[in-house]
Amino acid sequence: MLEVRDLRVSYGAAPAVRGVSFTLGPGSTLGVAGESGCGKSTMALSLLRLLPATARITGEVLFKGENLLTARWSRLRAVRWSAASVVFQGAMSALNPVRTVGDQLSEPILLHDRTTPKQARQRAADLMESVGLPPERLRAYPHEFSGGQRQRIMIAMALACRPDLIIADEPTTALDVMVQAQVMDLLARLVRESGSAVIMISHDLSVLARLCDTLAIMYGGRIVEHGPARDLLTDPRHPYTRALAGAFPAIGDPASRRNPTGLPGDPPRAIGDGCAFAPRCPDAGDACRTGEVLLRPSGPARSAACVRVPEPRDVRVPEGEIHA
Amino acid sequence: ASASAGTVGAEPAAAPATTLRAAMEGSGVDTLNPFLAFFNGALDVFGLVYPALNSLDPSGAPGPYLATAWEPSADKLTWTFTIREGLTWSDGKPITAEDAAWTLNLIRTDAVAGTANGSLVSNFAEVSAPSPTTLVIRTKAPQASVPYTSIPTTGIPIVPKHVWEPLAKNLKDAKNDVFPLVGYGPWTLTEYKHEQYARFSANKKFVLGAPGFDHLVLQSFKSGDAAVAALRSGQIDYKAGVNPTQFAALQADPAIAAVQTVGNGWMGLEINHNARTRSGKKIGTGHPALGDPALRRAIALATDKQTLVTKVIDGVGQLGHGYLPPAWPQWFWKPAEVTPYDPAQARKVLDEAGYTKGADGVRIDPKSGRPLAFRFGIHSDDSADAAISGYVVGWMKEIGIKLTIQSLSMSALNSDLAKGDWDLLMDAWTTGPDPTYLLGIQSCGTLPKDDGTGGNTDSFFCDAAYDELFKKQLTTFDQAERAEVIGQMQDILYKANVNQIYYYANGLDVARKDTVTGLTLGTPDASGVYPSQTAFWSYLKATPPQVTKKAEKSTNLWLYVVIALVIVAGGAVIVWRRRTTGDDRE
Amino acid sequence: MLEARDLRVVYPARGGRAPALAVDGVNLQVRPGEIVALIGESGCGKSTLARALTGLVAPTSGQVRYQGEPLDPRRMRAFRKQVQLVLQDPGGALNPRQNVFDAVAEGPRLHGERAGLRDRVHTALARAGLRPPEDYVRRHPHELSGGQQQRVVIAGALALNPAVIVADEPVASLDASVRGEILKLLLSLRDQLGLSALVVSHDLGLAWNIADRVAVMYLGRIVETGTVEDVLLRPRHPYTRALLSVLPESGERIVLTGEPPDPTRVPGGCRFHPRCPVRTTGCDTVDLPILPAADAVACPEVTP
Amino acid sequence: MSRYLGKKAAAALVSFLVTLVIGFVIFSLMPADPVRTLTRGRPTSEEQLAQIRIQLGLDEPIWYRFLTFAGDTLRGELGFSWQFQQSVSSLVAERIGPTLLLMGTAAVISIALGLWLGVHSGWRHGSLFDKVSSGASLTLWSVPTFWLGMILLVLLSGWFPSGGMSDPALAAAGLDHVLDVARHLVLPALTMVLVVFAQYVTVMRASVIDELGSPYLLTARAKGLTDAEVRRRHAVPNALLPSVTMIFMHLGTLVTGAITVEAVYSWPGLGYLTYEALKIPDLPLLQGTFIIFSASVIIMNLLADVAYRFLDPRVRAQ
Amino acid sequence: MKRSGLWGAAVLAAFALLALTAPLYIGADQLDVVRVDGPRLAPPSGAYPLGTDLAGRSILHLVIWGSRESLGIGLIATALTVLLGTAVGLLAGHFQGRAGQALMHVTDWFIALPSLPLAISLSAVLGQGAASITIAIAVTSWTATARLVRAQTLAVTARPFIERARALGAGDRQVMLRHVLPNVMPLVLVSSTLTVASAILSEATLTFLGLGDPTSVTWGSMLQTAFSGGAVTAGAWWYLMPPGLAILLVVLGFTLTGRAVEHLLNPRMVQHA
Ligand SMILES: Nc1ncnc2c1ncn2[C@@H]1O[C@H](COP(=O)(O)OP(=O)(O)OP(=O)(O)O)[C@@H](O)[C@H]1O
Ligand SMILES: Nc1ncnc2c1ncn2[C@@H]1O[C@H](COP(=O)(O)OP(=O)(O)OP(=O)(O)O)[C@@H](O)[C@H]1O
Ligand SMILES: [Mg+2]
Ligand SMILES: [Mg+2]
Repeated sequence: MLEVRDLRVSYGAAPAVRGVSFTLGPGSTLGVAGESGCGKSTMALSLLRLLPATARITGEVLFKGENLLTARWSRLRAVRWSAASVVFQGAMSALNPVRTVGDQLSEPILLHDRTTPKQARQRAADLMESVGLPPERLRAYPHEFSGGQRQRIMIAMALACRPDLIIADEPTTALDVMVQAQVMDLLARLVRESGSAVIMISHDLSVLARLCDTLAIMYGGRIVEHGPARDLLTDPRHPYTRALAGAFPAIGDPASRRNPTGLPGDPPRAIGDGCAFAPRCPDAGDACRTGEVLLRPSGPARSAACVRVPEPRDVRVPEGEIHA
Repeated sequence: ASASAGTVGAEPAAAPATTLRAAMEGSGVDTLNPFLAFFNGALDVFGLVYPALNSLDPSGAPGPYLATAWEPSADKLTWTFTIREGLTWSDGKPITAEDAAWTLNLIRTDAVAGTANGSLVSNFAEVSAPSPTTLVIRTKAPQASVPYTSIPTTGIPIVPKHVWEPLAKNLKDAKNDVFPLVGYGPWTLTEYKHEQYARFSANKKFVLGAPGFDHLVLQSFKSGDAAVAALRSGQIDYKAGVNPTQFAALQADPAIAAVQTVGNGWMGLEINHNARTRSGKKIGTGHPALGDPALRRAIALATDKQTLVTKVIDGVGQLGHGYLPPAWPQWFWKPAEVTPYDPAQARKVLDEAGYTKGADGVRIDPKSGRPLAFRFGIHSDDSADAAISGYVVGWMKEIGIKLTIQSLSMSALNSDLAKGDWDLLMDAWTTGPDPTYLLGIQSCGTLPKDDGTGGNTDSFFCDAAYDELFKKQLTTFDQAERAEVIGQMQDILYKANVNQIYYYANGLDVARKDTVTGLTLGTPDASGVYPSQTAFWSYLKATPPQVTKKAEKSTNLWLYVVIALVIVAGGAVIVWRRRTTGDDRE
Repeated sequence: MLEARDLRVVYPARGGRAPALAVDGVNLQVRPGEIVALIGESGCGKSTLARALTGLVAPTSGQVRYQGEPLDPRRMRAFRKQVQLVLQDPGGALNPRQNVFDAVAEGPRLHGERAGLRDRVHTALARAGLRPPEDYVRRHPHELSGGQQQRVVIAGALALNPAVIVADEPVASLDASVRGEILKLLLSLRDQLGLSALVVSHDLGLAWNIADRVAVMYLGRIVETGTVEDVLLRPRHPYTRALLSVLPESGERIVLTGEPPDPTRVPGGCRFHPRCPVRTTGCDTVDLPILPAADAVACPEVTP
Repeated sequence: MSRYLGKKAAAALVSFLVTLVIGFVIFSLMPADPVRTLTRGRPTSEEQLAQIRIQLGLDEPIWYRFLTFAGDTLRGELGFSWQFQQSVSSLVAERIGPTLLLMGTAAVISIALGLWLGVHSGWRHGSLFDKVSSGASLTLWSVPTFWLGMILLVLLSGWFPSGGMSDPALAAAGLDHVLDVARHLVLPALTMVLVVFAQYVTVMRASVIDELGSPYLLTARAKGLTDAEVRRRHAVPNALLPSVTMIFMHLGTLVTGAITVEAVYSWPGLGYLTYEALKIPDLPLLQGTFIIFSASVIIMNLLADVAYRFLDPRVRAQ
Repeated sequence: MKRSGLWGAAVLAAFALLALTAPLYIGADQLDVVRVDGPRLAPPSGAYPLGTDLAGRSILHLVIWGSRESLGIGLIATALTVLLGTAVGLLAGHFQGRAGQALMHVTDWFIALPSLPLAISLSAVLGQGAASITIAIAVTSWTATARLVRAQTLAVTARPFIERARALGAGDRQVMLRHVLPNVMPLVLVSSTLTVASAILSEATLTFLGLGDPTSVTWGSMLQTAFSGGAVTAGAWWYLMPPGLAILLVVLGFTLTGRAVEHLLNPRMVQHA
């Protein structure tokens, strides 16, 4: 359904996404993890060309066969929300503070489904109920809701036009642990019911593991490891994935008791030659510092961009291609 | 005077009504209450709408108006005015001597009523009207200027007793704003918007001749340039009193008649020479050296009045000498020996008087040991003051006198003046045909009392011989003789050098040639003219030109054009935007 | 060493709202050489407690004691030398116009200890893991990564040779990969310098990573304290259990319903009762006593 | 809400009282003997001068003057003008209409123009449109109002009346009168608009730019709204919020901007009255206009608070 | 933005240079009405590139000379404004208790006073002249700085590094001088360029209304003389334009420079630009 080929985005001269490719089937869920600034949001937003005008995007984004990167704006606008919607990071500010929730919920319905305002209201009320909020509160303003409720409204809004794809950019990051659990459970249920495909972004691996079938780990604008969620967590192949997994210790695991693990060094600012991770990599070699390191298969249905990863068999996935 | 369709008034619509439009006198109208008003704009209006006992003839002497004849008695203490019969106020009630007597008595006896004009009747002992046509004024002392007491504009306007009597109790709050005003004069005030305009219709039955226009409008402009622009664009027909720069510019305009009338005022310098009270007590912080006549003469010698005339008023005026301005030729006086512009002589005078130069080139007063450094007060709102001060400072510097300019508001200046807290001051006066008041300012009686009140002096001048002559001129009923006495007074002043008259600026009047003729515009030679709108003559005699322009098309045409343009442009913008936002990118 | 006794902090009412009972009766003790983790949901009063313990917020009632002595406002300066605060956002905690040297030297300077300043700063930087210090002293905060900034803040605290560090969410704003390194630093400071520490966090994993004891806080009160192993592996209070259950590894999830608590509207009885999955009658009426500083749990429903 | 209003109104009242005190203090410090100024060289006797002083109340002790002043002001009496021999209140009442007309026209046009330009400049900041409109507004903002007035007077006085508010030769009623006043209004209003609209452009532009980064705009775009729809439905209502306060505050200053414009064009309003009062200076009148101007600024600030309160749902509820 | 800022700075530099060096090439006798012998109100010519004024002085010389006082008043008034405003704002922002609130109330009262009428009244009271205009401007404009500084002080005080400084043992004075002030100052400097701009405009306006010293040479007084001397009627554009343009250029110069510097200092704006 969605096929991304060699997507590259740069802001002015600074590259933010440096060649990302993946495909996503209908109803499947892809989790994207990585630390701050590695290009997750940029990648996600570029799919619908929602980036500011300063961003230059190249590559291909084939959505149901149509390249969204070259589509006319009017066509693109038709796709937006009706076929692919977005749940943004921080619903506090992703909802317009001066318009009622009801207005904002029915806005895309009116726009895309060409319904009467009354029908749109009705649908909005249904949506509110489906996320566990009383429909009377459609007349309320965003600030009258708590953070968790706002995020639920955002999710309801994303489902408004029954899209085929939902892009969720850190939907629970700003929330409290308990609320986060509430929202994630809700999201998982709704996605299951609606059958939409989901791209879910987070820097918290544990959150992704609950919801997603497949995980992609990004570092320095690239996908450095990719594969089934469970496998990636229990048996990370890329050293960065390993460090990331280690940052969320399992309570009761004696290995991490009084023994926090982390990576020395800092996230990259400017990316030079070679593997972006090489400067922090505990076991980087010379090859890592000079040559490009591309994704290579690292197990059943998984791949990693590390020279140390043993290539299981001779089956080579075409360069940089992954399938979810 | 656009002959626009006269929708105002109830005249028959046979001939289109004509309107003369003039700029209101610059100061504007302070109040329409004739007992309280001081501003020239208001006095102008009263001159047009209220009668007076006398008018002014072209020589500046009293002429007939309500009174047809006026005679002093043998003892010079009683004046008898014969009042015209058959005149009526604009509300139809007859005008009688009783109206005049009531008005003058009210001013004489009531402090509030005397606010504006009390001084004119302060010498009156009694005013009575033995018959409707006879008015008798008894004065305390002989007073030659009685026929000047009630003249249009500068004198006391006579008001209808039947209208004002009920108001007399609370005169202070009488606004006099019921239109048309009940009065009598060449015009009737029909409408008045404070600080905007006054609108009059002609009194076609006016006893001294019917006005040439049907309506008169005086429009208020605070900026002279706005008024001039209005004149150029035909919004108004006449403006009195433009400044020399505007005058020069308008002279070049063929559509406009720019005429000078001889000046009725002077611009000059006051010198604080020994400020003191009536009892002779010294007051104030004036520089003691200014009491020295030699120093004052040196200042006069070092002043190049001709340059001031040329540079400051662009040559449109006369060099100043005597205390009374040339507009009133009967009193005009020229010194036998004119103090020349002679800085060398000035230096010599100073040297001889012992003012030696100090290290910084400023002379030292040998008596007080203080340098000749003076404060020089100027009116902050008067551009002529500022211009003149630049020259004076320069000239004084050349003879070793240092002046520091202090620019003060009128009110601050006046408050300093009475206290004697000043050295040199720019000053200006205008006067009507009766010089008594202006001459009186220089008499000893105007010095402040010991408690600081009661002062009405300019330079603290006080001279026994002068005071003697002042009394004499009041009792001299023959004009030639009286002029002789007044000439002697001016001579004393001239020689004292306490108020040095720089120049008499000409009145500069401008009028449109195409819309008005017959305005009494003067010529600068002073003979037989009414300076600007003296009395009501100018507006009375003005007529529309024979060949009036075709009535203007709708003056609003272009407005519609502009509105249309705006709409079209707005529409275009909207259409353009609709087009371009079809597939807008982000 | 550092101790809170029946501590209460009430923020006065503002803009029509009721006063906020941010800390509402807390006994807590940090013993020498011990790392205590203070865990709780957002808004439960953790930061307020931390500020009160460092003397930045005056307690409404109760006491802060240091080495057995109640805190004396007149001897605050001396106290400040001993107890240091490390804040959540290292970027904000550094004055953008000061370079690293000045930032670290600020403490000693404020206390008039100018002798050997350079060495002191360099040692502190080196201890905080910024080696060699010469490379860093001239830099300004914006020239440092988040992890480095946090190290500078810690170095600033170390420069005064404190005995206790109170760290308010020291890693919350840092990237996951950097987090471990900072925690390691805190551990090593305890091991090498014998520092005590109170670490405030909402992350149970952090407690597991470094702490000796844990205190779980809910709506201004501590509901459970004990050793890390006791509390995290054998949680007794229903709130602690719920917190642990939503972690990914855990089996059955107890997702609490209802909104996060609001300190301006503290419910009567047990504060947790509106959201408590095991509540019984009486929970909403019977006020619970304040927990002592010793290991304890504030739920009558669980047997000790 | 009403509590809030009450509080704000009380604060405004306090401000006003302080203004009264400041006003009085300033004006009673002024050395002035207006009497001779007022008589303007007319023949006046000593008794007359004394009489005028009594009429003007100049002989009262200062504390008495303050009490009278404060009491009168609170009763709506602003004293008695020295030069016009009339109560200041009645003068103000006479002049407030023209000022409101001029200010109202100028305000409406400049707000509309300024906001429109500001929204579009901000929305496409850095574009040619933005450069031209910000450049023009910055330049015009840097122009002294009275100078612009003079220049326009030189350039356009042939086409539009150069002074006053109406042509007295025309009837003072009917459509012709309205058009006539409109004609007179053109130059002064144009001057005001040109100088003032820049402030609104700047405020609104900055406001819009502030909103540009807001995630809710991204949401709106992601919903498939067109650029113009995003701007109109989402950006502008939000950007207006912070601007409203500024707009009202500027309105307060706009009123005082009237002084020079009215002086240049002889517009018979409050500003012109101030200008006239200044020449003497006619202290009661100056004091009166000062109080009126202060009151209008205070009221505008109050309105700004209220409007903000009303427009922003986030604070409206409280 | 950057380029316009450079232009602004260049214009300012040019004016500053002209103003400072004016005494080198404009002698006293070229401005002294007694000594000059130029024609009255003559249009521009070879001898008088910008024409002459009513007294026959070269308008070019007057404009250059006028910059000295106009700029001087603007700068001094701004210095007073910044001093007063920063002190009040800093104290009001730092001491958030009753004292600070009281201070802020005072500021609010002043803000409620309309600046032009207040300035008019003040300089009417203080008497004509540059000094009273300067004071009047300062008294009416310090509130804006105070507000800005207070807001900024509050913002800075809310930042964690202040808390850290307190935790390290810093007192009020140290916090204010070492941490708050350095972080507030850049913004104050930026805003002060805008204050200079409005001070110069105010000076011109007050002088135009007749509150200045009519004998001094400033741009405002030149315009006032031109206006009252009938230059509008005479169509003496060469008398009206130069002082007005000079004001415009300088004000614009300060504004542009100020905005450019603000951009440099405010990274958030840079992001958007
Ligand atoms: N509008 C922009 N202009 C310039 N650079 C940008 C812009 N937005 C993002 N970047 C840069 O692009 C890179 C990737 O940013 P992005 O927002 O995609 O990261 P992210 O992985 O989503 O981070 P986070 O977890 O913090 O949301 C970063 O280095 C960021 O600084
Ligand atoms: N200065 C203050 N004035 C009034 N109320 C405050 C103040 N600071 C905090 N509060 C309130 O006190 C309560 C506790 O705040 P505190 O910052 O201690 O919580 P926290 O547990 O640290 O939360 P978080 O995890 O979000 O940092 C919160 O509800 C907060 O709204
Ligand atoms: Mg992101
Ligand atoms: Mg906190």
